[in-house]
Amino acid sequence: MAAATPKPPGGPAAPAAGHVPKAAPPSGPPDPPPPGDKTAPAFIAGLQQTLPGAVTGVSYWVGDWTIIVVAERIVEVAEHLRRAAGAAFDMCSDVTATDWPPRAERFDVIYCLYSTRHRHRVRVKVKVADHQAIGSVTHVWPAANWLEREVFDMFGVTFEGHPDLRRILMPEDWQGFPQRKDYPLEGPGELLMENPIDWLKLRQAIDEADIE
Amino acid sequence: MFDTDELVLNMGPQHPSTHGVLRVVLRLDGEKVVDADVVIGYLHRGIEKLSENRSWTQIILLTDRMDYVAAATSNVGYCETVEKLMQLEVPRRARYVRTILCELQRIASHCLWVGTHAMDIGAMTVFLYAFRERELILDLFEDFCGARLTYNSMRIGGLPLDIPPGWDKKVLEFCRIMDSKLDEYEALLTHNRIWLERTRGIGVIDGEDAAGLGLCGPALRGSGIARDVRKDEPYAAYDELEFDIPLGAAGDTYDRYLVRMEEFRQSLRIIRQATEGIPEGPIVGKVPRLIKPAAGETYHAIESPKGELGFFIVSDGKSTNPYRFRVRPPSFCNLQGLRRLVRGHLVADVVALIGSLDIVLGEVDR
Amino acid sequence: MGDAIAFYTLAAFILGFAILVISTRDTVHSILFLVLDFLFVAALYVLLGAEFVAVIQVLVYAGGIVVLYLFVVMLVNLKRPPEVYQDPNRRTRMGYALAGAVLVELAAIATWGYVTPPPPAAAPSAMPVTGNTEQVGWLLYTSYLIPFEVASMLLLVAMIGAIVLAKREL
Amino acid sequence: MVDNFVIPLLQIVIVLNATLVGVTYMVLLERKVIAWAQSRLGPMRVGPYGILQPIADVIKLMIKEDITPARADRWVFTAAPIIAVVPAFIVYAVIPFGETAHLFGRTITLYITDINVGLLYIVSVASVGVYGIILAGYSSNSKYPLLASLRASAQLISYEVAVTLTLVSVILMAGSLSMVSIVHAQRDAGFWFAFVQPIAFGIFLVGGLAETNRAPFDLPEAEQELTGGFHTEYSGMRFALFFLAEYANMIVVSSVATTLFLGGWLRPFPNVAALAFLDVIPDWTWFLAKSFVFLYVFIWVRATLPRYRYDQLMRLGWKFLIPLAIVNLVVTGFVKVLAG
Repeated sequence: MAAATPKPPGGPAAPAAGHVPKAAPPSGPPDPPPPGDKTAPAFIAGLQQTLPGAVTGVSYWVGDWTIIVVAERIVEVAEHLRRAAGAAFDMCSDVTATDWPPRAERFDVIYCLYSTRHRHRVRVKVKVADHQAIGSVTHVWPAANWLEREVFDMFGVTFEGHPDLRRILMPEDWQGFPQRKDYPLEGPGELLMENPIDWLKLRQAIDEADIE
Repeated sequence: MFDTDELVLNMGPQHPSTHGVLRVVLRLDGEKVVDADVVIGYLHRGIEKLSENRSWTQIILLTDRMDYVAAATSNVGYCETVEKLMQLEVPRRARYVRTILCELQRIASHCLWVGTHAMDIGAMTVFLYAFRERELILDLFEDFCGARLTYNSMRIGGLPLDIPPGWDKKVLEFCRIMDSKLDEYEALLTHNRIWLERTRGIGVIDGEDAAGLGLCGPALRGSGIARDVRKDEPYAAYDELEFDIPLGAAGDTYDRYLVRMEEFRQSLRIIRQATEGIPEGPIVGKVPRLIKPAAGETYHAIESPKGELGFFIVSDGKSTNPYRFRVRPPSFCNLQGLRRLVRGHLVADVVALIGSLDIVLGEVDR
Repeated sequence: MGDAIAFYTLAAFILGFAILVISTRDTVHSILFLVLDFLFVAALYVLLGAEFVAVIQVLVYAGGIVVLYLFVVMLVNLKRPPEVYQDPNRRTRMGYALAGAVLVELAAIATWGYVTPPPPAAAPSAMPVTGNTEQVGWLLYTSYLIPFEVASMLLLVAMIGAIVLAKREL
Repeated sequence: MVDNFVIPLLQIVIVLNATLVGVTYMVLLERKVIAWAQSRLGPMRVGPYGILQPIADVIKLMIKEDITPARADRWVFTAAPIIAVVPAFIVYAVIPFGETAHLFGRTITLYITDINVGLLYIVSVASVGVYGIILAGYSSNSKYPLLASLRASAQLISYEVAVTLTLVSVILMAGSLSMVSIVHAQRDAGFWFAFVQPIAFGIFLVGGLAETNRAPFDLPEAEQELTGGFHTEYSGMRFALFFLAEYANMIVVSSVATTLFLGGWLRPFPNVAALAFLDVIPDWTWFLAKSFVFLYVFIWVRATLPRYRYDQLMRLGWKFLIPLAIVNLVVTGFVKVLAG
C-alpha cells in the first residue's frame, strides 16, 4: 500500500511550485477493505453473484462503500445496478476520475450512484490505463453524458459508445489534459494570455530545437 | 426551390437571459427549437486543479467562487466533506448556525432565482422586489462574517466566529418580513394568467427521466421525486428540525416554480426552529492544528439551493493538500437537462427554461 | 394649372419608381420602391378628390399587401447569386409576345377613350348622400352590388384555400 | 394668408414640439411610475427629482456614436428609423385636442385639420409605420433583429385587424369618419362611447398595447429573448428615433382612445346641466387628462404583467379578439338598424 512508505511532505506545499513533482507521488488510493464488523449491502453480493468476476474488490471508508470493477465490464455492471431490484440505482450523481501516474493503470474512473427508491449510495471504481477506452454508461444514465465528457476533457479517458465525446470545459482545440498530475499548474496558457509575443518566441525556439 | 432552411441562432455567451456566460446554439424551424447545443466553459477557472495545489483550509475560499450566489452552502459542503474524511465531531451549536446560514442562503439564492426567472418571462417588478429582500439577507451575512458575497464563513470543524449578539433577533425579524413579501411575489405571479400560460406545460419531464438525466434539487422535486439530501442523508442539524419537502406533479416549469416558492416557506420554518433552538456550547470541535486527513477518499453531498452539491475528495495522507478535489456541481447536471427540455418549444421558452433550471455559471464551469 | 403641375409631377414620380421597381437588383429595395409608388398613387387620388380611395390605397396596398411581399422576400434566401434563379426553360419569346399584347390592348383602350366621349357618369346630385366616403358606399351597394359580392366571395374562397394549403395537418 | 398659411404652420410647429416634449417626459414618467411600483426612487440626480433627466438622455443619445454594422444594408438601415418615426408624427394632424380657442381676436381650431376620412387616415398611416420595424430587422443583417421583425410584422398586422374592427363599430355609432364629428356625436348622444361599446373599448385597449409593442405584448423588442429585438444593432440618434416613434405611438393610441371612447375634449356627462360649472376648465385640459390616464395604464401594465409568448399572442388576437370584435360589430349594426 502506498501509505506504508510515509514521507514528510516537506513543509507546507508551496503552491507556486505546484508543477514541481513531489517526491515519490502516491501510486494509488488505499481502498481499505471493509472492517470485520461491517457487512456489505445486499446489492453488492447480488452483483458478485450475477456477474462473477466483474468485481475485483469491495472497499469501505468513513461510511462509503466502493465497488472496484474490471474496466471491460463496467457497462454490464452499470446495467445490472440500474436494473436489479435490490440496487435500483436510478441516479448517476457523478462520474469523475483520479490520476495516479506511477501506476500502470493510471486512472481511476469513479461513478457515484444513488438510488431514489432505496435511498442508498455506492461508488463504482474502475482502473483504466492511458489510451485504454472504456465503455460509456450514457445509455444507462443519460446524466453521464456531460460527466463523461468532462472526464475525457480533463483526463483524456476515452469512452466508447459515447454519443458526443467532445471537450466540454476547455476550448475545442486545447492541447493536453489539465487534471492529469503531470499537467503543470502554471504554464504557457497564462504566458500566452499575458504576453503572446514572448510565448510565440518561446514556441519558435522549442520548434527549432525539435528540428535540430 | 421550396426547401426550407433551419436557422442557427447563437444565444450567448453574451445574452441578457443566459444568466452569465452560457452559450446555447439553437437550431430553429421558424421559432421552434429543433435542437440545442449547450456550450459551457467560458467561466472555467480550474478550481479543481487549483484546489489540488492549495492547503485544506485555503480551499474554503475557493468554494466561495463556485456558486457565488450561495457561497455559504459551498463552504458548508466542503467543510463537512473534510470533517467526514477526518471523522471530526462538530459541536451542536456550530451545526445549528450552519443550518441557519444554509437556509438563509437558500432564500437568498431563491430570491435571485425568482427575480431573474420572472424577469426572463417579462415580469420585471418581481425582480426588484426579490432583490430588496435579498439585500436583507446579505446584511445578515455581513453582520455574521463581514462579507456580502464571498463569505469564507466556515472552518473545518466548526465556525470561524460565534454569531454576533442580537443576530438571532435580526434573523427572526427577517423571517417575519419575508413571510409577507412572499405573498407579494405570489400575488404577482402564481395566479397570473400570462404567467400560467408561459410556464404550464413548458419543459415537461417525468420523474424517471429527470432522475436519469441527473436533474437534482427543485428541478427533480418538481417532477415528483422526493429526493432531498437534507432528508435522505441529513447533515448539519437537519435531522433535529422539522420541515416538509414540497413536490410537484406535472414536472413542468410551473411546478418547479411552485416547489421553489414553497421551499422559501419551508426554509423560513427551518430558520425559525433553528434560531430559537440554538444550543449553547463551543463553536469549533477538536481540530488538529495541521489538517491532514488520513489516506482515503470520500463523497459527501449536501442540498444546495440548486440541488445536490457533492464533493469527492481524495487524500493521500502525506501532503497538506487534497490529492484530488472534485465538485459535483448541481447546476452542471441540471444544465445538462436543458437540451432535452427545450426541444420542440419556442425561443421564448428557452429563456424560461434556463431560468427554471436555476443555474449559476460559476458553478457549472468552476 | 396648379393641378396640372401636381399631376404631371406625381405621374413622373410614379413612372420613375415603377421603372426602379423592375430594374433594381435588390429585391427588398424593389419592394420599397413599390411602396413609394403606391403612396404616390394615393397622392394622385387625393388630387382627384377621392380621399377615401387614397386612404384605402395606403391601408390595403402599402400597409397590408406589400408587407406580406416583404415578409416572403425576407424569408427567401437572397444571398444566393441570381444565376440560381435563372430558369433554363424560360420562354423569353412568349414573354415578349404577352407584353406586346398588353401594350396593344392599352393603346387600344387609350385610343378608344380619346375618340369616344366618356359616358355620362352617375351624377353626384342623383345620389341621396354627400361626401366622398358615403358616395363610394352608395355606389358599391347599389349599382355595383353584384360585382362587389362576387369579389368578396372570390376573396373568401382564396382565403380558405390559402389556409388549407398552409396548414396541411388541420 | 394668415388663415391659410401662418396659423396651420403655427399649429403644426406647436403640436410637433409639444409631442416631442411629451415623449421625452413620457419616458421620465414611465421610469418614475415603474420605480414607484417597484419601491425605488427612479432618476433623482439630474435636476430636482430628476426632472431634467429626459434632456440629459436626449443629449446623450444625440452625441453617442452612430454605428452601422459592416454587412448591413446601408440605405435601408438608415431609412428604417425615419420610416418608423414619420407616420408616428403625421398622425397628429387629425387629432382634435379641443374644439376652438379664442386668441388675439381670432377663433383658432385646436386641431390641425379635420378631414372626413380622419379615422381611416390614422389607421392607414399607422399601418405604414410597421415598415420601419420590418426593415430595421431585415437590414441589420443579424438574426435576433430578423426574428424580431418577423414577430413584429405578424403581430402588428394581426392586431390591426381587431383594432380596425372595433373602430368600425364606433363609426357606426357616430355615423362619420371625422374625428371631430365623432366627438360631436358623443356630445349629442349625451354619453361617451366607452359606455355603449365596452367590448370595443376593451379590445381597442388590448390591441393598442399590441400595436405599440408595449408589455405584455412587447415581443418584438423582448430584451430577455431577443436582446433588444429589431433595434439591437442600432445606436445613437437612430436608436433614439425608434424610441421616439414608440412613445409617440403610445400617445397617439391614448389620444385616439380618448377621442373615440371617452368623449375627447368633452367634460364628464356633457349633457348634465348641473355640471356646467366644470366648463370653466378649458376643453383641451380634459383631453390631456383623459389621455394621461391611458398612458398611466400603459405604464402600470408594463410594471405588473409578464410577457406573452409569440404563439399565445397570435392565438389571443386571431381566436379571441377578432371574433369578438366581429360579433360586437354585427350586434352594433343590428341595434343601430332596429333603433332606426
